[in-house]
Amino acid sequence: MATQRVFVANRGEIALRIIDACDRLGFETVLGVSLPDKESLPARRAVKTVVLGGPRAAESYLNVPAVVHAAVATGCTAVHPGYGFLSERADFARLCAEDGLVFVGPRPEQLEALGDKISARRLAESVGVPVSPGGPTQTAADALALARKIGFPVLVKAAFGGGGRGMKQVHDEAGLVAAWELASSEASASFGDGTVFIERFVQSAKHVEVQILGDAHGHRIHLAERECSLQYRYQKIIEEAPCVALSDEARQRLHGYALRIADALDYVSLGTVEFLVDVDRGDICFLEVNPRVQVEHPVTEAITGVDLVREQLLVAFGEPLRLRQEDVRVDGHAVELRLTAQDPAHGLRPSPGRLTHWRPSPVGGARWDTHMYEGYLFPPYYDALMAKVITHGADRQAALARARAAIAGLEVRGCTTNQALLQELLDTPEIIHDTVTTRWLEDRFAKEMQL
Amino acid sequence: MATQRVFVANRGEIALRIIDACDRLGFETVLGVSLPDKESLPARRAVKTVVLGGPRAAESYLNVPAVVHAAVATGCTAVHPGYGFLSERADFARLCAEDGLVFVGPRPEQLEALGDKISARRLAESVGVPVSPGGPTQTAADALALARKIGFPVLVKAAFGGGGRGMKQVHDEAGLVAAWELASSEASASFGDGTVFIERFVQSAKHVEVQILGDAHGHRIHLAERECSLQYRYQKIIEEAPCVALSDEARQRLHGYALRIADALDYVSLGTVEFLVDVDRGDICFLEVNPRVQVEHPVTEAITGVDLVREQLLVAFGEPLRLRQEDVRVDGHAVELRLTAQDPAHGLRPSPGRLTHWRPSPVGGARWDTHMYEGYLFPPYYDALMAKVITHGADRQAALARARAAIAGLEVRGCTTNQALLQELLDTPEIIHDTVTTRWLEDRFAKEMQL
Amino acid sequence: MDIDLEELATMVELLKEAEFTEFRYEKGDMRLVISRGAVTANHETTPVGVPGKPAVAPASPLQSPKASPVVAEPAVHEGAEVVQAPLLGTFYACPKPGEPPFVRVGDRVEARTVLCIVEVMKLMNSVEAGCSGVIAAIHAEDGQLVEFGQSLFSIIPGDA
Amino acid sequence: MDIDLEELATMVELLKEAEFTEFRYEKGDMRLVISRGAVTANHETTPVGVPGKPAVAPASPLQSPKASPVVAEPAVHEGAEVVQAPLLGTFYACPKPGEPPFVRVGDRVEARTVLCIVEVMKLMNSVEAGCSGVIAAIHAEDGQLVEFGQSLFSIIPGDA
Repeated sequence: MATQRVFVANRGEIALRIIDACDRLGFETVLGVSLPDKESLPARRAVKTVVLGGPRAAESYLNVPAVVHAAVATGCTAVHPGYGFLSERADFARLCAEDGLVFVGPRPEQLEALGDKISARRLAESVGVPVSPGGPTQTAADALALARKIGFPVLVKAAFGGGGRGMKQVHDEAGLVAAWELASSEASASFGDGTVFIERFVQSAKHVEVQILGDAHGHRIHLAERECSLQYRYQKIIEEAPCVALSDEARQRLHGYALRIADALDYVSLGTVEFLVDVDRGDICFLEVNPRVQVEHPVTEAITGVDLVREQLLVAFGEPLRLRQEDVRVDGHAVELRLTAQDPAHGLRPSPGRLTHWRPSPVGGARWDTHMYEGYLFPPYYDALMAKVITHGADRQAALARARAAIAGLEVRGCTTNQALLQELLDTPEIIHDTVTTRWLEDRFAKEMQL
Repeated sequence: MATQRVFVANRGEIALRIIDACDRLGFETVLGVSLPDKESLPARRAVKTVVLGGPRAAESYLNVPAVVHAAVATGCTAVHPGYGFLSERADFARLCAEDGLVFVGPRPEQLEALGDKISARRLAESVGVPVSPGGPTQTAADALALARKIGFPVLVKAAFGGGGRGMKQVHDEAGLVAAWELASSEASASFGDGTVFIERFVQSAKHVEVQILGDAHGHRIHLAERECSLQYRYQKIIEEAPCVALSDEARQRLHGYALRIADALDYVSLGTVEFLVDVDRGDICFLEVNPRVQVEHPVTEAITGVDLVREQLLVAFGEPLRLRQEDVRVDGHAVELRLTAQDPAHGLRPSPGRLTHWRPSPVGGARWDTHMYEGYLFPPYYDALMAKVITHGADRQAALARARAAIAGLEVRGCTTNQALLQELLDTPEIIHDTVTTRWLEDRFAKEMQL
Repeated sequence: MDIDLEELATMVELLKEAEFTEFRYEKGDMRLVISRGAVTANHETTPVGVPGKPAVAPASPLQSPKASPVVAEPAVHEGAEVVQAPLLGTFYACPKPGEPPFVRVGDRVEARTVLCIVEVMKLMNSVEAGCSGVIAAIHAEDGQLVEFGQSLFSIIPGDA
Repeated sequence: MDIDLEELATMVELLKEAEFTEFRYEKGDMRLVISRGAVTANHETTPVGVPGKPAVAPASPLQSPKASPVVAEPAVHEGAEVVQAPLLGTFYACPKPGEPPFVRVGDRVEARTVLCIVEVMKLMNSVEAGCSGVIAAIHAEDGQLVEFGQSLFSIIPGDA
């Protein structure tokens, strides 16, 4: 392959991960950073670094003209958006294409098809993948009627703009109307569309997602599933692979659903199909597709041995997938802990600052994906992720045991972190016995507050 | 600590390892390279790179004036010599000190005390650590007399200049005289001293070494032992930690011996005390001390969770050791495979070349220390080490199983490597059952040649 | 500009008499070059700091594009106001290709004087001086990428 | 530099008397270039930013100290022989501090002419031209670290 020069349009640990993947493929890298990120480790590792704009993401990491201009001006052949920021923006992908830059991700039309909950659900339904009861509503009255049909409590959220952002849970009709009005006005303000989505609030379900990978030559495979039920306000804290709570039958079905959606899109690049699984009732319903590399991708790498970021780069440059479905084997179990600069004693509020001491322990079998270094000034402008600690074991208990050792061996000073919370969680029966569902942690915190 | 700027006087994977350790401590790095190494990955990762000289090590990595001059001229505060090259040169360490550079290693007088086999043995004996029967000889006649006393076969080597270099095994008096003359002339040529060392050739012993670490404040600890019996012509191929063949009693004794030697030297920095252990007879005899970071240090990191290179840097800058002996715990078992650009089909002859394909598999629990990247031109001037693959498991079999998966998952093209040999070795009963001694592989190859 | 005019006058007087095609005078950091006849090609490459002059690099400390991306900070002009790029883009010193630049070193500028254009994705953004004074240095090169916050001009403030 | 226009005027007066095609005056970071007759475009683009002229950096492509350590390769002079550093060390352009340099741009040199000294650990190594010709460019800076193989001089070969 001709030498490529990849513009990395992201920051933090994922920027480091992408730069290393490029280094190992013999690709050059140019990193676009915000002013405060000039002193970051990715800025050191990239062959070249360019300051896109000021601290606020809108001026830098979300500054589409600056990113594209910088990529072209530095002679890059491709742009890797990482996760978050511009990674799911069809307009950005299209602009890259217009300027002759390979966008490392799916095609713009695929991003569009997956960009809003309505069309994504429609797609899933069209190929017989079950979705949660609910739908889009134009008026509070519609919403009320729909809610009565599917039954309270329900989730209320803007139809456009994915993730957990602005999602609200309501338990009665009064609450619904209020929430609907707010969501609708927010939605029309931010997305120019007041459509509000109503869906059943699943009381106790596991968040299970399937890793998919496709090339430009019609090959598509899945790389098994991950479980990410341990969340706090839709932010994942501990992820693992595979999901041991699934029956083989349910697992087969899940993988099948994911591939059906990938096929329907003729999906190219790396992606994740998210589902809610009611383990007791065996119900599965489609949530959404994340058309990008996922924060928790390393747990899948650990159990399959597939370098997902490398494969994502290669298929973006048109290489056919060397992997076939039958080559994908799952070995053991992997766990990822998200160490964040958040204070568990105060509702996980962010606590940026200067890292005066950063001494992770290189215990065997633990992988640290992190951009931390001693003396680093953890900036207040972006998300709180400091490090991902990935451990692997023959089985789930072995992986958890390694995770305990790895997090216990970390010495960090200068920012308040969630280290203690992670340690506590790893010793919690619900987690040891894998009974956690997506609401568990919030309920637990709620209880603690009441004490 | 004030920001340090460390001159990295080495290459390959260990240069990368040192640069990363410095990055994580917030230290700046300057890398001194040979001309062909300008395009190496360490050269990309260092904050600054300086070309010391031409391809031959004598012009670059062994070029003392160039290294010291470059370190001073680039404003470095310290020099890390890695392993090999200048790492054991007392004259170099002294020159660094004179020019105000911290030498990341023991003090010059300690390097001198350990630099030649005679004084090292004397030191060991002085603190009651057993050494192998043998000693220095000035004439072939002395040698003959000594050999008769200790019995054939014996090992013949120059007294100065450590490692396996120029070591010869002789089985009879005729062979001894010839070997002695050669060794002596070589020795006086290279070291200006014709003294030749004669010692008993141990037929079946394990190579076991103890990791020691000391600070400038009189704290000294050991970090358990490693076994490196699987060697070919004194080049280690597979290393592991701990050494499961040792009885607890023998292990205690071994660690005690190592600390005794460390104490006798008031040893500062990282070091390895090497022993030959006759497992059946329970005999232990001292071989030598390697006063530097060892190639196989990661297996010790995996079982103890201690970042040895980080600790080595910190004690070099005068920080007291935070670790106490009681903090050092051994968890599970770790194995390291040395992937080299050597052709097993032709007596492991070097086979440098352009890496057209480099696709390691990120299987869980495997650590890759490597400077390889796709398109890298593997140079013919230096040693053949391409990568170290370190795996960890709850026990030895689990670690070996991971190692098999990791090496099997590697796709490499462009150089002939010893990958197939490593895979074969991992499936060999002698290795699975840990009966290997230091001569085993050579004998095995010898047999194969005869077939 | 502390030129000793008397000294210079004397020198010029003397030089009138002397027959030469090139006269160079160096003293400490002072340097004088006077040529007669055709300007030889190599004059472009003579003085310290001609564009692309590589030997400058080792002079700077550990300033890789990493440590401070793309540019090392320019030599400080005491009391100079440094005009920085308000956004990332392509630096244009001239209104149109071929035309003379907006400003040259030594030019007097007012706060509203346009110094250059920074273009990002076909959008032209003109950059104004922001203060009145004299251009002491131009730190960016025509047609090159400038980063957000990169130093473009140094201006010695002061009114005419 | 703060231009004193009066001073400048006086100077220009004086220079009227002098006969020259090019007049260069440098002191510290100040630099004056006055030319008569054809002015090479180069003068516009050679601003005051003398030492460490930073705007150069963005011009170079992906040339970090990594890609090519310490220095980018110098602007090529067609047909010029490039004299490289035979070893790493400190580059000295002059036999002794304060003395004039061994050679200047424009100087004619022979194969055995000493161009500079590269010092490593107090050992002085003189570097010879290796060919006869005219010095077209000097790529290293006095007193700075030069690497093994780094370009030091460009010589346009040719005999007198």
